[in-house]
Amino acid sequence: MKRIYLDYSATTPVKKEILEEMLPYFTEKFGNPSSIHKFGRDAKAKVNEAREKVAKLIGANVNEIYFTAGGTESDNWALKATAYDMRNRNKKNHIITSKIEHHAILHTCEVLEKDGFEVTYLDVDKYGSINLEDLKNSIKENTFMISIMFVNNEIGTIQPVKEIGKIAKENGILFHTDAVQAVGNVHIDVNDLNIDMLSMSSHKIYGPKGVGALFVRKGTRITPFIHGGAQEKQRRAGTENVPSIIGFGKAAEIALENLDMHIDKLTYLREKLKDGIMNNVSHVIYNGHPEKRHPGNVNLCFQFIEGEAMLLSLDIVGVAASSGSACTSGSLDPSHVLMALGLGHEYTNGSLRLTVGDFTTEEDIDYVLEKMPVIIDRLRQMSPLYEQIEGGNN
Amino acid sequence: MKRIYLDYSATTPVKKEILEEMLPYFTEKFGNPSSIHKFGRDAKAKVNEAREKVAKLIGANVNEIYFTAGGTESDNWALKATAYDMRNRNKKNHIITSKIEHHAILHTCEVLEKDGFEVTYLDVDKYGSINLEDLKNSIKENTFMISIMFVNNEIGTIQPVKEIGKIAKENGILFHTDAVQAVGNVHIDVNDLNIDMLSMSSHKIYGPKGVGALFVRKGTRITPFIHGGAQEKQRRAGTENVPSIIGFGKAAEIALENLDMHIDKLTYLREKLKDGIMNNVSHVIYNGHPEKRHPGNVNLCFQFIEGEAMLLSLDIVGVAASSGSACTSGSLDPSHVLMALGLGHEYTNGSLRLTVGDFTTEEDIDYVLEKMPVIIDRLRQMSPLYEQIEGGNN
Amino acid sequence: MYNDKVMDHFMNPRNVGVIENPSGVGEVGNVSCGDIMKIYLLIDDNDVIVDIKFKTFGCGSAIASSSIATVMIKGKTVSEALKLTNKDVLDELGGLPAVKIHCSVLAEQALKAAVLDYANKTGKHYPELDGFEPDDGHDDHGLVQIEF
Amino acid sequence: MYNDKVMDHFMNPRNVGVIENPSGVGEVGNVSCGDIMKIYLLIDDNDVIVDIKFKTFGCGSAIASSSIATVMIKGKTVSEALKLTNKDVLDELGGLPAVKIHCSVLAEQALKAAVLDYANKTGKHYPELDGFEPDDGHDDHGLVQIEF
Ligand SMILES: Cc1ncc(COP(=O)(O)O)c(C=O)c1O
Ligand SMILES: Cc1ncc(COP(=O)(O)O)c(C=O)c1O
Repeated sequence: MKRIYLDYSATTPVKKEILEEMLPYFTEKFGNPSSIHKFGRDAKAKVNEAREKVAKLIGANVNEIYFTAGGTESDNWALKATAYDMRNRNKKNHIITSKIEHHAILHTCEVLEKDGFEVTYLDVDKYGSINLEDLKNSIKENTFMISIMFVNNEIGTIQPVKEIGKIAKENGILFHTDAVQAVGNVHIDVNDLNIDMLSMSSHKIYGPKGVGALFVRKGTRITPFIHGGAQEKQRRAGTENVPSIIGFGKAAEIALENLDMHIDKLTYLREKLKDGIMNNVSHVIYNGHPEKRHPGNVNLCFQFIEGEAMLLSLDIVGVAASSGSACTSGSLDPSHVLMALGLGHEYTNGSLRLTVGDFTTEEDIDYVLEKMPVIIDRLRQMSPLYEQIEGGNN
Repeated sequence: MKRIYLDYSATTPVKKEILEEMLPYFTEKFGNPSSIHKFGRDAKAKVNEAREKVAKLIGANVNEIYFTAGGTESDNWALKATAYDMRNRNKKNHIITSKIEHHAILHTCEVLEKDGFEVTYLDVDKYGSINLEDLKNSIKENTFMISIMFVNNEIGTIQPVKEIGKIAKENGILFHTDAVQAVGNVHIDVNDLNIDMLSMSSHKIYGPKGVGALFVRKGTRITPFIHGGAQEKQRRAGTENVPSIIGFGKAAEIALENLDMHIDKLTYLREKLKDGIMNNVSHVIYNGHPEKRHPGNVNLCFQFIEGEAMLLSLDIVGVAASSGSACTSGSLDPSHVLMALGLGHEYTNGSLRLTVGDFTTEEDIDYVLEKMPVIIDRLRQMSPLYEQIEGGNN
Repeated sequence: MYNDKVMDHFMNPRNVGVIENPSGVGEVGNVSCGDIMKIYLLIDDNDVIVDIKFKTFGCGSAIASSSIATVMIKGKTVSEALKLTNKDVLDELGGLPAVKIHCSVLAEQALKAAVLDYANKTGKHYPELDGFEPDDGHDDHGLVQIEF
Repeated sequence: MYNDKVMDHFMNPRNVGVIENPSGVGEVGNVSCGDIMKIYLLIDDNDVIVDIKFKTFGCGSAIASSSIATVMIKGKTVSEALKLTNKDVLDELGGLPAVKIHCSVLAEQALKAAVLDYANKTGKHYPELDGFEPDDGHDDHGLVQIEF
């Protein structure tokens, strides 16, 4: 069976040319970059090449990029290291973030709260955007950081990052952004946007899993989160994941080269997918911002049916998707992001995320559009909720 | 030029059959293990297979293995998470470790000390072994953890782990061991040895870089160090590094199958290398324990010359080695391990570590033995220190 | 994740639908719990459940559990059927993932609600229902949260 | 790590050795610093350094710096030679890694020590040496620690 992958926001395949760049560094050129001998020097040189490529993708300087094991570690590092350092040195202990951050931010903030930090979780409007006045009003004497994600992973909404950066700068507050979903999908210039720290992850941009980076603006203090050897200018210990870093670098290079084409293609496919569903299925809502969104993200709530049942049904016909329903994750609560939009359970339980990517074709979309109404209808026919409104409303 | 790699303790090449296992998981089977669809389920199943293989290598249960980004993260996690949890819940705040731990342990301990924890750094004898009486005497009311490395990375000495485990158990203290250099090089059974937590790293056993694991005995409390998604039973957040985890699993499987052969082969080559040098070069000492040592580790101190100069000279003839000299690392102090052995600067500055591995051949050793005396002699001829003793002593 | 039997009952659920003039109807769960099951019973004079239909709003496990439960119930007397536990449903399905166990409770509860409806209509008494509260939620979900 | 010129001077150091009856000898550094350089000077009546030899205990940079410094010194008058700074050595080598910069100081210091010896023996005075303390360590190492 042909398998159609519409879950590019969960992870992406590694592109062939990226894997090829990595391969020699597993077997022949396997040195430890800290070693003085040729194996080590070769590895070190390639790691720094990769660093340059990653820096370029976000308009940063090569010295401002620190490699990590992924987006989650970058988020943990940026928040925790800064928090304790700020409290120790400046007696500041307040962070502003939003209700729709990734758990890498939210759970880190919860842990910090338990340890005496204060956290403000900003509300979002129905499109998932924070309100800039709210942000300004929440700034206090002891605020040391604003951490607002660039692009939301579920609903795709792009936050007003430039305005946030401006507010942060005017108030002398650090601005961190979780840009895991943004990098490679929107144009980013950390200088233009006044970003002080930015988290990224390779496996969302066709690079390998298990590697990411934290951008830290020159002059911004960052203490280590993982202690040990002197790697990454003594900021992040642990033998460098050389092949993966090289892959991440190549992925960044390709992402930059293709950015406009990538955005255009994804936007076209996304609109086709979204319109095709919205025009052929009733009782659906389209979540996130209509324009200011991830080019590949379609997030829908189907009434009367449950997300996991949709996922399974799609999987059976070869389509891979994602859902924010509670049942999908085995959690008690459905997606905190959908809840923050003000949606009731009758919507949030029926959520579906379809994300298109570089290998998605128009035929893939046609196929999904053909299957989707059938799947939705079958599940609705089984639903006691649909039964009630079927006569009058359909 | 033929390149001879004698730095297997720094990192190992990925074996072909290991890389082959990984490859499909970069490109076709690239799913995120947290995804419900087939791509995700396939990835998840393979991650758990790998977990079983890693568990088996150390005699653990599959549920006791948590994947991390490497040995350094495992060490940081084991120490920091336990330390804060113990202080909060049990008011215990004392750790016992040794002076010859890896920096992943030592620097973590220093950070904990700054935050009010008490750390005892045990001395070692001239072979690099801790003294068990010292250990017992250093236990206090508030001791919650003993963290002693299994095999030292510089001098190869194997600690009396079983006895340490027994002491820890008798005193109701957690026993963590940094087994990064031990795994795959010595027999390990965490139950027999009474180990509660054990750190490992894939890239030291012919698996890929950037992945490791922490063994945590069932029933031992471990709070997360990296917060975010629910991966690794909610203990370690971040999208699983699927291909690398699979590679680590395969590496563990191969290591277990070959363990006796591997030890025999390495021991043979090590002895040949060591004897060849000791018999042909004067003013050298052999560091570490004569028998209880890593099967592939030769650590020497050459008087009158400096380590980095040896490394460069060896590199020029194609031999990759390592040194604990201060100049190698650009650090002010030479290796803390060699210093802890009680060696003076006249020895520590001239240190050289040669580590043989699975791809080392007898011809490689012959070649090194041919080149080594020439290199040593050339450097000594340039040395003002050698000049002084040349006449009388040589 | 799910075994073949679960998937079969999810994809080809038995006894989906409505009974026009049912002997009893029961609905449990609510939308905020993530699943709702509605059962229609047709019970003959010998207290045998001669027909059963269901509709379920919920995940794959909820639908599969509903389906298999109706198969197990059909043809049994009411008292026999009331002996059905979520454990029986689980066993018959060949197991569910740990976080999904709660879905197997749904059918047991819905059946009881439908029988209660029947009992109320007919004035019968089933001691098995003593203490049963049809609106008891089943908030025994795990706490696993996954996101990417 | 090191450029070709540095590697050349490390592998083929110029002027290694000893001068039998030197005009002056200087040694700086000590083993705990990680490098020691000893310079032998032969100075003619016109104060020209007609021959220079060195021995160095130290890393690649220390040896290469020693070598290139002797090449730069040879043929100069003592006063000219004393103008040599570690910056000149660095430039002539085409640079060293940041953590190795301190190695280039060694030659400057050793030369001064050798000239001081010559001055002491001959009663000459070189104002360039005023304030020079031959035992000033050079503990300006970086703090990078690497280990695996
Ligand atoms: C917005 C966002 N932040 C952080 C992460 C975590 O990144 P990683 O999986 O590389 O740890 C993800 C994806 O998983 C994400 O979408
Ligand atoms: C004893 C020891 N512990 C910890 C580490 C760190 O492991 P990793 O490089 O995987 O972070 C190493 C090697 O670098 C080691 O030899």
